[in-house]
Amino acid sequence: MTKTDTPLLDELEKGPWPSFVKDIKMAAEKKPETMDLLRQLEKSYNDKIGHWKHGGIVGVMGYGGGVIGRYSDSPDLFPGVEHFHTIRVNHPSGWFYTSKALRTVCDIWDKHGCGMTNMHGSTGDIILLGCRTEALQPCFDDLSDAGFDLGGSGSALRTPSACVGPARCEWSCYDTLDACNDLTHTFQSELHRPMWPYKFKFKFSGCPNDCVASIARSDCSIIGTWKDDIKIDQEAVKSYAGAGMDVQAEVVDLCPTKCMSWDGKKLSIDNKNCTRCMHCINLMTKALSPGDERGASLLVGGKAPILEGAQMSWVIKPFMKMESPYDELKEFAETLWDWWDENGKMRERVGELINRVGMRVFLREMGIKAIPQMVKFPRPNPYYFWWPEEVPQREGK
Amino acid sequence: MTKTDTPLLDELEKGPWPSFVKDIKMAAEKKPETMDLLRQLEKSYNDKIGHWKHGGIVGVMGYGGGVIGRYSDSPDLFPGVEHFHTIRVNHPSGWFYTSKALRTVCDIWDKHGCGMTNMHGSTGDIILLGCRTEALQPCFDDLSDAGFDLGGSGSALRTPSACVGPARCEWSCYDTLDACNDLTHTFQSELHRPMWPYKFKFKFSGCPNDCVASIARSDCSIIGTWKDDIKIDQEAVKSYAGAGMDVQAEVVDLCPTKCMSWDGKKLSIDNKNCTRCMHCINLMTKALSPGDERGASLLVGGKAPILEGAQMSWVIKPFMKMESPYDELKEFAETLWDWWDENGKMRERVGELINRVGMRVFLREMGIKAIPQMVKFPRPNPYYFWWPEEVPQREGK
Amino acid sequence: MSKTDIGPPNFRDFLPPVIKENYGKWKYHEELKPGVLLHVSDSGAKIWSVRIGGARLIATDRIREYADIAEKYCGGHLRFTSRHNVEFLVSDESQLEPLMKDLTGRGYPIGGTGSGLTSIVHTQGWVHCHTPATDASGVVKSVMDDLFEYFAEKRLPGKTRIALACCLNMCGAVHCSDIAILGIHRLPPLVDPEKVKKLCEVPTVIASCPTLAIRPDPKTKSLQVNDERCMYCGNCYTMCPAMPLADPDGDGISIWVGGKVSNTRSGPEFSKLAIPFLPNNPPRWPEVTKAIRTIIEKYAEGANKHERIGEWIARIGWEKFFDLTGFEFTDKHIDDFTLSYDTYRSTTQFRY
Amino acid sequence: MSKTDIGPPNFRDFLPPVIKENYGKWKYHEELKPGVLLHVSDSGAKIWSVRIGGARLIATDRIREYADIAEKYCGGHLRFTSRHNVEFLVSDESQLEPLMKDLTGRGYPIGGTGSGLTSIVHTQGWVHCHTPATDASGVVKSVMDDLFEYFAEKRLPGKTRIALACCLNMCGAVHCSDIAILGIHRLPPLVDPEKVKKLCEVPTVIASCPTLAIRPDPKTKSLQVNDERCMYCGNCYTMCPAMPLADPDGDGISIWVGGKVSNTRSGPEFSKLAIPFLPNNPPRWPEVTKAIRTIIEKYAEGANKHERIGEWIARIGWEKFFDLTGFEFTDKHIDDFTLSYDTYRSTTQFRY
Ligand code: SRM
Ligand code: SRM
Ligand code: SRM
Ligand code: SRM
Ligand code: SF4
Ligand code: SF4
Ligand code: SF4
Ligand code: SF4
Ligand code: SF4
Ligand code: SF4
Ligand code: SF4
Ligand code: SF4
Repeated sequence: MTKTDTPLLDELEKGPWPSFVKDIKMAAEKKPETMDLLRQLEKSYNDKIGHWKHGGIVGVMGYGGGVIGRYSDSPDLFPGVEHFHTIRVNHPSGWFYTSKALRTVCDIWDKHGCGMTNMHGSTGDIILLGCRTEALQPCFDDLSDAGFDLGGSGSALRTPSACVGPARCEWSCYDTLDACNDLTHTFQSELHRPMWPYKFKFKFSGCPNDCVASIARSDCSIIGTWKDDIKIDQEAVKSYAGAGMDVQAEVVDLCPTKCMSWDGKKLSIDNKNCTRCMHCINLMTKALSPGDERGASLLVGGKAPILEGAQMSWVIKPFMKMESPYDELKEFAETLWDWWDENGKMRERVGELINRVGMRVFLREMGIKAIPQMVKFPRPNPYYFWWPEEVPQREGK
Repeated sequence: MTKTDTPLLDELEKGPWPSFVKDIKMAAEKKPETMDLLRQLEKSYNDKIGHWKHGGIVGVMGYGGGVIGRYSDSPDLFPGVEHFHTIRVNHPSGWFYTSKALRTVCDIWDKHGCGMTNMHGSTGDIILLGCRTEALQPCFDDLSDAGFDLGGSGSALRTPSACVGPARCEWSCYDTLDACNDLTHTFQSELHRPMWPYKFKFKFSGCPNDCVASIARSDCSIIGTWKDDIKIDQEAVKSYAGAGMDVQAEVVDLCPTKCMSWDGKKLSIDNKNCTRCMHCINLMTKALSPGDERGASLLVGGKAPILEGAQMSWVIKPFMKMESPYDELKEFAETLWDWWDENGKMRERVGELINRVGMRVFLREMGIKAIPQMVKFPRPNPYYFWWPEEVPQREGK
Repeated sequence: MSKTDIGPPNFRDFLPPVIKENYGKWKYHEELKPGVLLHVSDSGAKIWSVRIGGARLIATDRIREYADIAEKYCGGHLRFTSRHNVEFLVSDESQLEPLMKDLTGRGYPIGGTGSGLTSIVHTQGWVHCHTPATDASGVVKSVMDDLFEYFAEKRLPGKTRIALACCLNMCGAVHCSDIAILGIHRLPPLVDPEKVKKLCEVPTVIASCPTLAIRPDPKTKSLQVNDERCMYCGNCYTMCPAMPLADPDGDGISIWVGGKVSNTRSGPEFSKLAIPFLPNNPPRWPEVTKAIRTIIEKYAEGANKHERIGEWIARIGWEKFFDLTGFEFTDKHIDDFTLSYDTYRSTTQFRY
Repeated sequence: MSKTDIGPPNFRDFLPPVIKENYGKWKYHEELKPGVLLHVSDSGAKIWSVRIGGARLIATDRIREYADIAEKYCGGHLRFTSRHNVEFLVSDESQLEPLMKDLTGRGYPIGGTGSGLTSIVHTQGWVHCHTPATDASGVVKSVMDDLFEYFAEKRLPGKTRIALACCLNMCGAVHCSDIAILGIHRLPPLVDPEKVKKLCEVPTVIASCPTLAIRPDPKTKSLQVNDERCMYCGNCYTMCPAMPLADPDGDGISIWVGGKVSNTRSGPEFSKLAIPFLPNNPPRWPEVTKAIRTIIEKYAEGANKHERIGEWIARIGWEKFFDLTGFEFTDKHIDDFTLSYDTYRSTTQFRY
C-alpha cells in the first residue's frame, strides 16, 4: 500500500490532535489486511456514504450478545474487512488498568483480530473492532481465560459503568465502583442473554455532578447525594476569599436556590433549601463538602431519542442508602424488569413504558408512594384517573 | 313561596359578600316563576346533582347562534323554568355603560325573560338568563331596536373583548376598545353564523399585563407592546425612592432579565435586553412608561383543556402596528380562518390544528417566516422534516 | 323583524366626558385605598374609579340600583371589569366620599384592586348548565364570605386571582389562575344504548374522547366505554346526552394553584393540581373554603413582596408547598397526559 | 470451552497503592494546570493525574505505548475517563515533570480538565456502522485540530462538552451536550419491496416508525412510506435492511447547543437545534469546524464565569444567540414532535 491510496484520509494525519489514521496504519503494519479498513473508509470519504452491510447475527457459545456482526458491502474490493465484527469486552469499573492487563488484552486481540480498538465504547466497554466470524470463539476463550468477559448488546442489560468515585474523588457519596462491579457480577445472565423488550442501562455517579452522564444515558441512574448539612470549614472559605475568589458573585449569587449568604467572614447555608446542586462545593472543594448522611438518588427512564424521543431519568427514590450488597437497588431493578418484561412492547425502553401507562400505574406496580420530589411541578391538566376503590361506585354497576 | 322552601340556599343570604340568592328572590318579586329557579337549585343542593337537560337547539331568525337552549329535567316540579334559555348580548367594548343603556336592557329583559342576568358572562357578553322559547324572537327584536345585538355561540366567532385600555389606563399601547369594536363590527357574519370547525375567540389587551387574560382565553391574543426604549423620568424615580420604595429590591432585583441598574441616583435600563414584562413600569407608573413606538404582539392558540389539553397563545408576530382599520390583523384572521376551515377537524381549535400539523406547515400556509421569537427554545429532538425542494431528490424518484 | 348584524353599541357613546377628553392621555394612577383608583392625565384631569364586588348572577333590579347610584354620583357613568366587578366612574372629586359612604351603606364591598383578592371569575354550575360537577355561585359566595377581609382590607404579597369552573370545559378559564376551583366527575359515563342510537352521532362521540376510551359496541350498535381509560372529562357527554357522568358522590371539587396570566416577571403559567378531590358539601362547601384559606394564609406568610402564588411556590419548591399546606401528594398529582414527560423531575435537585 | 459469566475483572486489582490506601478518603483536589490534577487525602497522601487526549479509535500498539509510559512513571497504573481520555496516575511527585515532558515529546496533548474543552464523545461513523449519516472519527479529528488551543491552554467560561453521533440512534448520547454534532439523513428510505418480503417483519417495521409514516402495501405485500410524514430517523432501517436512507447529498450534519448533564446550578438540559444541516465535506468538514468555532468564540466572549453554553444562552435569549452567531433560524427549529407545545413562546417576553 502506498500513501496515494488514501489521499483524503492522509490529510487527517496532519494537525495537532492524535490521528486515528495513524493508528490504522500502525495496526496495518502488523496486520496488512487492516489497511482495507482505511481503503474502504477512503471510499466512503469519496462517496459520502458508508460501506458496511446491515447487521448480521454472530456470537459466541452460551451468549446471546456481546458481539456486533459487521460485513463489508464490497468484500471484493476490501477482502480484509469482509467480516469485521465487534467484540464488546466489559471494562473494569472506573476504567482502571494496570499496564499488564492492557497488554494482555492487546496480545489476545492481535492474535485474533485486526488490531484496532476503541478505548472505550460509549457505553463503556473495551471495543475490539474487526474480527472474522471464525475467530470470535477463540478470541472469547482467550479473553475469558485471562479474566475478561464480554459486555452487553441487544435487548439485554448493558455494561454498567461508574465514575471514578471514591478511588479519586473527594465528593463520592457512595462507592460507585463497588456498586457497579457488584451489580455487573450479580446480573451476568441478564447481561449476556437478551430477553427483555429492549436494552437496559445502569450508570453510577458518585455525586450530582454526574460524571458518567447517567441521567442522560441510562435507564437507571444512581446518583450520589446526601441528607444532612453541607460541611463548611469557615477558615478555608476565608482562604478562598483571600486568594481572590469573589465568594458573593461566584458562589452565593449562582446558587440556584439562593440559600447561601456571605458577609465577608462567614458563609451560611440554609440547608433545608439547598438542593445539593454541587456548585458551591465544586468551587470551594477545600472548604465545603457533602454531608455525612450519604447515599444516592435513584432515577429512572433516561435514553436517546429512538423511539418516542429522548428522555432524561427522573427521580423515583430521592434517597437510598447505598451499602453492599445493595439489596434495595437490586430488588428494585428486579421488580422493574419483571414489570417491564410483562408490559413492555418490543423495543420499548422502560422509560417509554412508564410514560405510556403513566407514573400512577408504574408506582402502584412497584409499590412506591407518589411524592412531590418525583416531579418538577404537579400536573397542569385535569385529565386524571381514579382507582375504582377510591370512588363509591354506582349502584348496579 | 315561604322561606322554608329553600333552607340550604337561604343560608347563602348570610355573610358579607353580595348574595345571588337575594337577587333571585329579588327577581322573583316581579316574576314569581323565577322562584322555581331557586327551588330547582335547592333540589340540586340536596341531590348534589344538576337538574338541567342536555342542550337543545333554539334561536332567532337569521342567526345560527347567540342563544343557548336550556330545559329543566323536572318541569312538573319547576314549571317556571321549563324553558330557561340564555340570550347572549354583545357588550360594548370595555364594558362601559350609561345608566340609561343599562335600564334599557333591564326593561327589555323584564318584559321577555325571568329578570336574572350575569353581568357579565365569562367571554364578556351580557347574559340574559332564562327565557322561554316563544319569547326569544320578540326579545331579540326589542334588543335590536334598542341598538343591541347578540353575542357569539357555537362554532363561530365569539364575542371579542378588550381591556379598558386608553379609556382609563396609562399603559395602553394601542386602542384596544376601538380595535375590539371595529373587529366585532367587521366580522358580524362570522359571529352570528357558526360555520367553522369550532369556536374562535379574540381578546385585546393594551399591554403585557393582559387584563383580559387574552393569552389564556383566546385563540387570537392581541397584546400591546412597544419597540423602543422605556421612558424614564429620573426625578420621579427618586421620588419613589424618597417615599420609601426599595428600588433595588423591589424593582431592579425582580427584573426577569436583570437588565436594570440603580445607583441610588439614576435608574438605567439596557433596553435591548428588556423583554417588556411591565414589572418596573407597574411599580413606578409615575416614573416609567412604555416607549413611543407602540403596537401589539400577535399570539395564537390559547384555549381551555377540551380536547387536547389547555394551551396558552404563543407569539406569531412579535410586533404589529395597530392602527385603524387594522388591515394587517384582519387579513391575518381571514387567512387563518380559511386555512383552519379547510384543514381543521370538527371541534378542533385552531391552536390544536397548528399543533397537529406543526408550526412549519402553518407558517408556510400563512406565508410567515419562522423567527426565534416564536419559541422559548429551539427543538430538542431531531425529528424534523425537509420540504422536497430543499433537498436534492434521488434520481428516478 | 328587526335588524340583524348591527353589532354592539359603540362604546364611545357610553364614555364619560372626562374620558372622552383624556382618551389615551392618562399619565399615571394611584390606588387611594383598596377599591379606589385615581387616574391622572397629562392635562392634569382626574378620574376616580370606585370598584365594588358583586354576585355576577344578579337581578335586573340590582342593575337598576347600580344605575341609580351612577346617576347620583357619576353622571350616570359606570363600567364592569373583566372580572365582573362594577366600577363607578367619578369625575367630580366631591362625589367620591358620598359615593363610598352610600355604597357601604347599601352593603356593597369596595375593594378588589391592587395586591389583594378580587372577585372570583366563575360560571353557571347547577344554576344553569347541563354538565356541571358542582355549583358555581354557591361555592363562590362561600369562599368570598370566608376571605372577605382580603377583598377590601388585608393586602397580600401580590395580585391573587381565584377562578371557578364547574366542569372540565373550564368556562371560567381557570387554567391560569392563582387558585382555581374546578368541578370534576370521578365516574365514567353511564351509557344508555337506546338513547345513544337515537340521539348521538357515534363517530363524533368516539372522536371526542381525549384518551380514546370509547369504541363502538357492535352488539348494541351503541357505544362502549373502557372504564380504565376514562378520566371523566365529560367531553363525550357534551356530544351525546346519552352518556351522563354526574353523580352525587362521584362529583366534587379539585383545587389548583400557581397559575398566572400576566407577562410580568415570570410570565404566564398554568395552574397546577393541589387537591384532587373535595366533596360537594352545600350550601357552604367548608372543605373548599378551608383549603383555600390555607393556601392564602401560607402564601401571605411566606411570599416575598410582589410574588404571585406561583412565583412563591417556584421559589420554595413544590415539596415545601405540600409540607406547608399539609395537602396530601398523590399519584394523581403526577401528570400522565400528553406532555407529562416535561413535568418529571429529571434532575437530582429537590428538597427533602 | 472457557468459562462464561465471569464478569469483568475486579477493579481493585488494578488500583495503585496510594488509591487503595486512601480509597474514599480524598479531601480536595487542585487543577495544577490544564490536564494535571492533584488529589490530596485526609492523611495528606497525594496522587497526580495527568490527562491526555487521544483518538479513541486506536491500535493495540498505541495501547502498548500507554502501558510503556505508565510503567515508566506510574508503576504501571493508568485509567481511562468517561470521555475516553487517558489518565496517568502518578504517586511519586518526582515523576510528574518527566512524565509530562515525555508525553509532550511523543505528541500527546495534555489537557481536558476544568473549564475548557475535553475530548469529543463519539461513535463509529463510516468506520464501522451500518446506519451512519456521516463519519465520526474524521469529524472529531477535524474539530479537535481546529479547537486544539482550548484543550490544553485557553480556558472557557465553563466546562464545554462536545459530542458526536453519526445517526439518530445517538450512541454518543449527544442529546445533552454543550455542543452536539449529529449526522442526519434528509431523504426517506428507499424501499426495496423484494428484499422487504425476504428480510423484514412487516408489523415490526411499521411499529418502529415514530411518526406512523409506514403502512403495508397490499399490492406488493411489502411496505409503503408516506414521504410527507417521514422525518428520516432511520429507525425503520434499523429493523429492516431493505429500507436504506443513506445518500451522498441527503446526508450531512446538524449542530445542537446548550445541553448539559450535571445537576449544577441550572440542572440537566437537552441540546437544542442550532443548525439543521451542513454538508458532508470530507476529509475536514470545514463548514462544521467553522460553525463550532463560531459558537465557542461567541460563548467565550459573552458568557459569565462558570456559565455553561446553555446557561449563557438562557440568559441572553435564543433570539440573541441566532443574531450573534449569524445562524439562520428556520421552520425546522420549531419543534413539531410530541412535546412541541411546551417549546412555543407563550408569553410576550422576547427581545427584538
Ligand atoms: C379593570 C381591569 C381591566 C378591565 O378592562 O376590566 C384592570 C385594570 C387594571 N389593571 Fe389589571 N385589570 C383587570 C384585570 C386584570 C387581569 C385579568 C384577570 O385577573 O382575569 C390580569 C391578569 C391576572 C393574572 O396575571 O392572572 C391583570 C393583571 C394586571 C397586572 C399584573 C399583575 C402581576 O404582577 O402579575 C397589573 C400591574 C399591577 O397591578 O401592578 C395590572 C394593573 C392594572 C391597572 C393598575 C392598570 C392601570 O394603570 O389602570 C388597573 C387597575 C388595577 C387594579 O385592579 O388594581 N393588571 N389585570 C381588570 C380588573 C379586574 C377586577 O375587577 O379585578
Ligand atoms: C356562559 C358561559 C359561562 C359563564 O357563566 O360565564 C359559558 C357557558 C357554557 N359553555 Fe363555555 N361558557 C362561557 C365562556 C367560556 C370560556 C371563557 C372565555 O371565553 O374566556 C371558555 C374557556 C376559553 C376557551 O374558549 O377555551 C369556555 C369553554 C367552553 C368549552 C370548552 C372549549 C374548548 O375548546 O376548550 C365548552 C365545550 C364546548 O364548546 O363544547 C363550553 C361550553 C359551554 C356551554 C355552552 C355548555 C355546552 O357544553 O354546550 C355552556 C352553556 C351554559 C349555560 O347553560 O348557560 N365552554 N367557555 C361563558 C360564556 C358567556 C359569554 O358569552 O360571555
Ligand atoms: C475523570 C472524570 C470521571 C471519570 O470517572 O472518568 C471526571 C472527573 C472529575 N470531574 Fe467530572 N469527570 C468526568 C466527566 C464528567 C461529565 C461527563 C461527560 O462530560 O460526559 C460531566 C457532566 C458534563 C455535563 O454536565 O455535560 C462532568 C461534570 C463535572 C462537573 C460539573 C460541571 C458544571 O459546572 O456543570 C464538575 C465540577 C467542576 O468541574 O467544578 C466535575 C468535577 C470533576 C472533578 C473535579 C471531581 C474531583 O474532585 O475529582 C474531576 C476532575 C475534573 C476535571 O476534568 O477537571 N465534573 N464530569 C470524567 C472526565 C471526562 C474527561 O475526560 O473529560
Ligand atoms: C459501539 C457504540 C458506539 C461507539 O462507537 O461507542 C454503539 C454502536 C451501535 N449502537 Fe448504540 N452504541 C453505543 C452506545 C450507545 C449509547 C451511549 C451509552 O450507552 O451511553 C446510546 C444512547 C443511550 C441509550 O441507550 O439510549 C446508544 C443508542 C443506540 C440506539 C438507540 C436506542 C434508544 O433506545 O434510543 C440504537 C438502535 C437500536 O438499539 O436499535 C443503537 C444501536 C447501535 C448499533 C448496534 C447499530 C444498530 O442499529 O444495530 C451500533 C453498532 C455499531 C458498530 O457496528 O460497531 N445504539 N448506543 C456504543 C457501545 C459501545 C460500548 O458497548 O461501550
Ligand atoms: S460524579 Fe461526583 S463523585 Fe463521581 S467523579 Fe464526578 S464529581 Fe466525583
Ligand atoms: S449545593 Fe447548590 S443549592 Fe446547595 S448551597 Fe451549594 S450552590 Fe446552593
Ligand atoms: S392590559 Fe395593560 S393597558 Fe390594558 S388595562 Fe391592563 S394594564 Fe392597562
Ligand atoms: S419591563 Fe420588565 S424586563 Fe423590562 S426593564 Fe422593566 S422589569 Fe426589566
Ligand atoms: S364550566 Fe362546564 S358546567 Fe360550568 S358553565 Fe361551563 S360548560 Fe357548563
Ligand atoms: S368522560 Fe371523557 S375520557 Fe371518559 S369516555 Fe367520555 S370523553 Fe372519554
Ligand atoms: S450513532 Fe448510529 S451510525 Fe453511529 S454508531 Fe450509533 S447506530 Fe451506528
Ligand atoms: S425513516 Fe423514520 S420516519 Fe421515516 S419511515 Fe423510517 S421510521 Fe418512519
